[in-house]
Amino acid sequence: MTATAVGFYLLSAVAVAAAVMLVASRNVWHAVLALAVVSLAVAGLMLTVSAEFLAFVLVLVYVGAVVVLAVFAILLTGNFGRSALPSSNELTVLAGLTSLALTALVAGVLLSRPAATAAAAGQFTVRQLGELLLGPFVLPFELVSVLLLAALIGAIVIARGQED
Amino acid sequence: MTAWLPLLPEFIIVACLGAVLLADLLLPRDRSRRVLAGVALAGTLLALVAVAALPDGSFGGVYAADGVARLVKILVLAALGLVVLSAWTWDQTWKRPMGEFWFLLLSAGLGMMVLASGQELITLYIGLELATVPMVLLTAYCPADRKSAEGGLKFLILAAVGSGVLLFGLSLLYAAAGATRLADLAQALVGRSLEPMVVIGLLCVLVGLGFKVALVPFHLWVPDAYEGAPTPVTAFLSVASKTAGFVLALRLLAGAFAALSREWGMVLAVLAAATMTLGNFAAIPQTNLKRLLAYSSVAQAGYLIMGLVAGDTLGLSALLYYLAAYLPTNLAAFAVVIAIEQASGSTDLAAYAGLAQRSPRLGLVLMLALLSLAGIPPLAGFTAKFYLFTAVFGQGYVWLVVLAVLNSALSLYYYLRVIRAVYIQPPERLPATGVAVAWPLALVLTATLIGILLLGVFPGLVVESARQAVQHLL
Amino acid sequence: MGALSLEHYLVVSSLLFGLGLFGVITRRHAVALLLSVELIMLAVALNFTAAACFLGHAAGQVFAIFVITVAAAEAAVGLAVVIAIYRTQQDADLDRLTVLKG
Amino acid sequence: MIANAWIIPLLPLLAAAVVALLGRRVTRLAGGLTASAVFFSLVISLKLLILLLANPRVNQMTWPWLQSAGQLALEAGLLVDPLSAMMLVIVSFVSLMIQVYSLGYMSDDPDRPRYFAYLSLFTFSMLGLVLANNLVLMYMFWELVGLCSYLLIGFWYQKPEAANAGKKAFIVTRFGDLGFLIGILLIGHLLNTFNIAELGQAVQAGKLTGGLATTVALLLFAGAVGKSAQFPLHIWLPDAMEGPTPVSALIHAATMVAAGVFMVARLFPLFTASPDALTVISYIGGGTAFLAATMACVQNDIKRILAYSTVSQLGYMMLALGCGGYTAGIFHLLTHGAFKALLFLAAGSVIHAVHTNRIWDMGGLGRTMKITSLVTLVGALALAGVFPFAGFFSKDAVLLAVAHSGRLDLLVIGLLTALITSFYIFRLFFTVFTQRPAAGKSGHESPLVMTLPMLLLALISTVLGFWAEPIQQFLGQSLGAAAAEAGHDRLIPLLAFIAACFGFGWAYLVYYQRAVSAALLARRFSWLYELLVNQYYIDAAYQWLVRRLLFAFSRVLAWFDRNVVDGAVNGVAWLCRQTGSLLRLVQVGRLSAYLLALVLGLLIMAVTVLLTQSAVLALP
Amino acid sequence: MLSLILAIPFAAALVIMFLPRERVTWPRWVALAGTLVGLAATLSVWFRFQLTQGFQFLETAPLLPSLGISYSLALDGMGLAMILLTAIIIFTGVLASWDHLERPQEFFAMLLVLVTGVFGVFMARDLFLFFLFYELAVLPMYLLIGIWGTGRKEYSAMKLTLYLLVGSALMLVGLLALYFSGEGRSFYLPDIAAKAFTPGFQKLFFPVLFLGFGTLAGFWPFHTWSPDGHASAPTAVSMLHAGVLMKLGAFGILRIGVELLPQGAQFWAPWLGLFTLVNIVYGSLVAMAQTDLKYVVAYSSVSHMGIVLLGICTLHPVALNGAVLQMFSHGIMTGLFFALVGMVYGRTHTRIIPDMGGLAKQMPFLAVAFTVGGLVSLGLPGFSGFVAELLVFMGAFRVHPVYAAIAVTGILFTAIYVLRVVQKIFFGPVRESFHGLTDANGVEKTCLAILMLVMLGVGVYPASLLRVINLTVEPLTALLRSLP
Repeated sequence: MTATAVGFYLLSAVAVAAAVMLVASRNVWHAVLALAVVSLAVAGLMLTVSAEFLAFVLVLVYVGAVVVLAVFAILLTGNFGRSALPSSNELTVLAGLTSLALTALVAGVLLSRPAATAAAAGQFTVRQLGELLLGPFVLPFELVSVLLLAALIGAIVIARGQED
Repeated sequence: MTAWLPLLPEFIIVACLGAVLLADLLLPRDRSRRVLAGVALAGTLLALVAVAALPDGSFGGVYAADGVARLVKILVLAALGLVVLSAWTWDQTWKRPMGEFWFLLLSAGLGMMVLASGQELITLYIGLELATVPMVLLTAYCPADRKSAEGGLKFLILAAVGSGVLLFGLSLLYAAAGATRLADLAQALVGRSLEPMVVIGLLCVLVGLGFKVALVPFHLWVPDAYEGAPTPVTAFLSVASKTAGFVLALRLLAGAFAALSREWGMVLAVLAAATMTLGNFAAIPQTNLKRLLAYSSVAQAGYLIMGLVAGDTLGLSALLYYLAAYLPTNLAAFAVVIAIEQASGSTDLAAYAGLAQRSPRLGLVLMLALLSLAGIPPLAGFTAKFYLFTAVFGQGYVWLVVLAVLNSALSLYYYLRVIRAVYIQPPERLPATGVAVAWPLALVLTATLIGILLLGVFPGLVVESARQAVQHLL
Repeated sequence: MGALSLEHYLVVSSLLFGLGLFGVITRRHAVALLLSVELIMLAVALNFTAAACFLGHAAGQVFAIFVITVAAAEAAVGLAVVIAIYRTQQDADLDRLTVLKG
Repeated sequence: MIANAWIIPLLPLLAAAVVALLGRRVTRLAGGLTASAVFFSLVISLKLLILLLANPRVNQMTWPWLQSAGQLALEAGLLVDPLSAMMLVIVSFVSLMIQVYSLGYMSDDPDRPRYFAYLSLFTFSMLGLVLANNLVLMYMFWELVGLCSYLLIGFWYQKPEAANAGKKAFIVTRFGDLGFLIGILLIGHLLNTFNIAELGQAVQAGKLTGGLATTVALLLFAGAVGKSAQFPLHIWLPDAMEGPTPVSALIHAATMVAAGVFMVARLFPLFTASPDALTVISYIGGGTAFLAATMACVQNDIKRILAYSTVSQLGYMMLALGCGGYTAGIFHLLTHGAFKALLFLAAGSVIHAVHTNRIWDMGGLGRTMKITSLVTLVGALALAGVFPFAGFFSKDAVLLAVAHSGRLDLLVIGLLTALITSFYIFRLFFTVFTQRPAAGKSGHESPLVMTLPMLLLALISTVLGFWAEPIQQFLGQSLGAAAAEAGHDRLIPLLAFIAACFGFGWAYLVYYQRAVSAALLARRFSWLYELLVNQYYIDAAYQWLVRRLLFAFSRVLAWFDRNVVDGAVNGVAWLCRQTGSLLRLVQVGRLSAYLLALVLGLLIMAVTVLLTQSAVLALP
Repeated sequence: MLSLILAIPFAAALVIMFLPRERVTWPRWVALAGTLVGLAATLSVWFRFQLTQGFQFLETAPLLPSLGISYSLALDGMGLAMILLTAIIIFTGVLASWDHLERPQEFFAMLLVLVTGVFGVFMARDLFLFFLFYELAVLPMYLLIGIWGTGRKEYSAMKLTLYLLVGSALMLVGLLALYFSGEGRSFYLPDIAAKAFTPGFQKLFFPVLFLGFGTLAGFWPFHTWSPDGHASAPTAVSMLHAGVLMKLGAFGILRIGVELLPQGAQFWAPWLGLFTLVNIVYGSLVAMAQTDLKYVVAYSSVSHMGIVLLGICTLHPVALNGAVLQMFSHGIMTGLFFALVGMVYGRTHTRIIPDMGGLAKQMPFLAVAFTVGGLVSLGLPGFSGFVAELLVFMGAFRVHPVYAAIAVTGILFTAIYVLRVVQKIFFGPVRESFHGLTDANGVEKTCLAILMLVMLGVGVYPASLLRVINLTVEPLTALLRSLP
């Protein structure tokens, strides 16, 4: 078992455990924390396939942006006292069974699949990715800026509420 | 430079976005801000002209301006223009800033145009998000209204989960096929329909598409979002979003996943049956016209998806024609809803009592729109349904056609309930002087009415180009 | 336990995906729910990244970048809507959000 | 001349149309107009008869009426032969008499145009019926005759009894017509022709025999049973008295009831093809004759007595026809037409004078109404069959035919009926004309316009019998050689005469001399009296059938339609609405439920598709 | 020319919609003018029609070539008879609605739209067009009944519309099956007729088409929309509906069902014929138990349409001729009836039979007309109904003597209820409450007189119509005879 493999299993375990915490914790702060952990673990997993740039972006966006936004949201909704909402509702059992079955199915399908690709074949540099982004994928790249702008403008206008 | 030419319509919209943003900053906060609407409308019309005028072309193999794209973009832009006109005077009703509204509307339109042309998964995905996120924001645009905020949140979360599932499916398919271009995907997937991972990926994609076009059981956001959203937004959602969703489904299923057509054909046939049936049944007890139309649009999605089930030239061109027919029809209905909402502040069926006697023209438009939805000749909906059912029948789905025609008859039940309120019941809440209709809305009513009649009587206007476009595609 | 294959990554992400789905169904706190959505997006991003590496096809990583970006945008929009709802209802319990039904 | 026969029915039709269209504008002229039309018809009919007397043969003329794919060509055609010529004369003559009489009788009625239009239409229908050369055309006129009787019986529509009686007449006869129509259809199916002459040839060629022939004959006869008021469809005729009296005369003498007898005579070759059918006809005829005569004995309404008498006499005719006495039957029809018209007109005259129908409210009218009483006596004698009046000869011919056929039982019934006939008619005569006048009912003689027709009819009733032989011979030529000639017999007329005398004597004792109390008799034979007064409970049985059975059944069906057939429809609608309300509950409004549905949907889809795939793979 | 017939009522409807609202009498004049011109156009077609088999006045233009849809109109004998019927009924229908109610603009406009659909069905030579006009003819009914009806109008209107559309749903399935069976994709009727449908196909789809069309023709047990619908509808609509619309169903069965699927028809006809007997006898018996005048007439329509359907089910040429003639005859007759019911109701304000009586005194003309209608209904010779029924019975007798014998009893029951109704309404003593009521006015008299004269004319000289109808029946018969 290579170091990569060890890292993979370790990080996977962390990611899954944190994810469980995310969906099961009673405290919303714990959930935020769990998301940060999952993000980091997944970033680590990305590193195991040498996708350093992706890992970087992931940490930057998830830990740097999403988590911060979530913290702000929790603070803004003034929910310190009631952050410990019941973590789940009465659909839990049904939801659990369904999700479990689905996950088992998907995982089972994946596991039963002949491992067609045995080794990581491609490592891409930031430059390569940048060329792609400005080459064939320039259009989505441009569009995503429109999307972000729209999301920003919209988020502000909605969050600001109805002033008059 | 010429390489970018096929993107001209999109650029026009982007330029228009900038113009709206700029004007919003510069203009004083008074009624002159209706200029913004004018800007949006002008941009839309310009883009429409560009779409219609440009020849076929493509951009880097990831973006195609082909016949299907042209047709769908015309529909989206037409819807956009008509919705801009319908929302023209809503600054008074809403008391909300309109600059951002036009911006979001236009960007959603842009996303839909991208969906129409995208030839590659990433582009399509961004287009999808661009078409969805602004719509979510527009749905929640009046958060002081509990319904708007709630509808927006439900829409948002379901949209996010839906696109998450879609993405997960795409990622599996990508893992299986190693391609993001639709053409490459199609090639890579040939003969792999029995691979379980591919199947799972496909089904995840179907869920995402099902969410977007509102197939049962992924339709549950539709009634809530439609009812919650400001009515012009609902109108846009019901027409343009649906059109974009269907063209996405067409591109993916008939294009990229053509090799898996047996799988998705089977699933979609069942979903179509469930969708039209549930949509129609659930519409029966509704008392709010917006909600009723929401369920009706669910049912319509059930009919529409049959075009994909048929999957051949006839079926896909029927799908496009149906979308074209659906556009003026549904917009006409919503235009009347808007007019009544502005006059009485309600979208309850009770507010429509005696409309035909107070405002005969509004009553007539609403009746024709609903009858067209029900598929009554000589209106657009009839010809479209006939064409669609013919196509589906031709592919051997006789049971589905039987179910669909029975559903059409059933749907008439609740449409007639509305018509009953409009024509038969005596006026109660409507002002005796009739319902005042501002000129932009009057324009919408006229245009959609003409569309309903024209497309019904001269189906050849759209059908031929749809056929050619689809033939080219397959 | 052989060498790592793509399937390993796919399985992990499918676990995350499943947990995310479980989370979106069961979480009543709006923010927590949005975090579960982010979990799903994480799973997807991992899938694309891993697949790109194993297939040697860079587009998958580009896809992952877009997914991460859009996920952030969605989070922003979602949180804005949550805040807006909180303004009117002083409550973040999603199960009490049932004005619209039937 | 013969080619112009179509003018005969057309004249009354035109008159009817003119009067109907002009309506109240010709109130005064209406009667004159229609009567003159009938007069011209009579003139032409007479010329026709004379022509045929000189040269008795069968003439036909046809016009195409409709053609249909499937080798069906119907034509409108006339058949002029001795039978129809004779009938034309009698119909138009009696009609004329009655129209003239009506000029006086109806002189006060503001609705005269309608009345005369109906009368004229009636005449037209009957003339058309007589002339029709094929079954379809015959059926058409047959129905028109029924219609006219409906209209005329219900002429005073504001009287509920009159309206009811008209309806009853139409429906009861239509019941028989049903059989007639089915018979016609069956003939068309079997022989592929409706032409009467061709039918005769086909039957003689043996194309229709055995059970089918009997079926056809009986179905056709059903029509005659209805129209000619034979048992068991005779119930409409007594009620038909609610119409104006001249109408009764017309119905009883020359049009409606004659139609049935005429039809049997016209289609006689068909009937002869089935001896069984003839037997049935003769027994129904005989039975009707007897039953109706007995019922006539206990009636109190002068017109009802005459009505039952008509039923009885029609039974005679049927009896004769059933026994093969073709000419005898028709001849009796002729004489009966004359004397029954006479009796009715006389009765009308009486009613006109005393404004009542009850014979017990009359009495002693012989003193004030000399002419009327005289003609009534003539009519009564004719009806009773007293020499030398016409009835004697025709009844004699009927009984001869019966005797000739060898059915002694029927002969006895015939003779018994003759006795009873004589009794009831003199019961009437004595009660009305000879007894003490009832208080305030002295009466007065009718005007000339009414008495003249009566006198003319009386004359004919008296003398017609002397031409019995030539007329019968002439009529027989319609059938060609097939006419069976009854031989002469001295015994039968004697027996009939004795029976008539007995009847007369009995009536004389009871109602003139009052030697025997009628009331006592009624009490002594109360069961019989009850039975007769209630018309053997036949009417009641029909009432029960229609009210209790038919209407109840129709109400049950209506309930079924409303609640079961339509209930199923409404049930489906209800189910749809309920389903809608139920499905509405799916939309609980909770986000978590929506998401669950999404995930569950995905799971189910995945499982189903994968299972299906593996199932398909597992297939060989 | 045929397009003109189609366009005239539609144009009139458009004109009416754009009339100034305050001019309440203008719509009826426009409607009258439109229907009169339409009648004139129809008559001109009638006189220019050549007495030859096959279709005439063909007009065709591509509508949707990719699907094989064309705008094709043509007429044969049966179609000609039917458009004549339609033109007469709508003209008299406008007359019968002369002193109309509120919202005349919408009323006449919708009435004329409906008639456009009816004309279209009778002239269509393309299945798509046929279906289009068929539905167009059904739908305005909803509002016409819902707005201007009486009694449980909304319920009836809804039931009628949905019922008929479910029927047309079945029909559509059948039409599509015809389109897709065999080679060639065309909705043009001659193209479809040229296809050789397999016996199995014919047996499968004939009942589908029959039931689809049969629903509109009042086929038992799918008839219950008609009594409620007819009873609730305003006069002119009842006239049109019972008079013409129900004929669309029978017309469709002949034109589409029997002509295109003769073997299927041959296979199913005896069984379907059994149901038509139920129609005839059951319809008349149920009519007997009704107390509402309109329900009586409506159930009588069910019964009479049973005769039409029986005629079709015999597949015998004579009966087919009779069936088409009966369509015409019943159309006129029931038009007359409903016009009369409307006029009587307009005066007495009741339709409950026991509440009426003695009206002949106040309204002699109406009484006469009603009696005439009743007589036609019970098959009195001299009127059109007799000839039609006689032909049906004659044909039926050659094929199913027992059916025919049972069917004939229906006319007896008809006689019973018709005469009962006539008596109860018009005869008997005059009632105090009806003093001062007037007889028909000039417009009403014109309307009734036209209808009565048509019935009389056809009854006295049926060849006038029959030779035209025969032109359709003869080739059909030849087709049926050529079957194995």
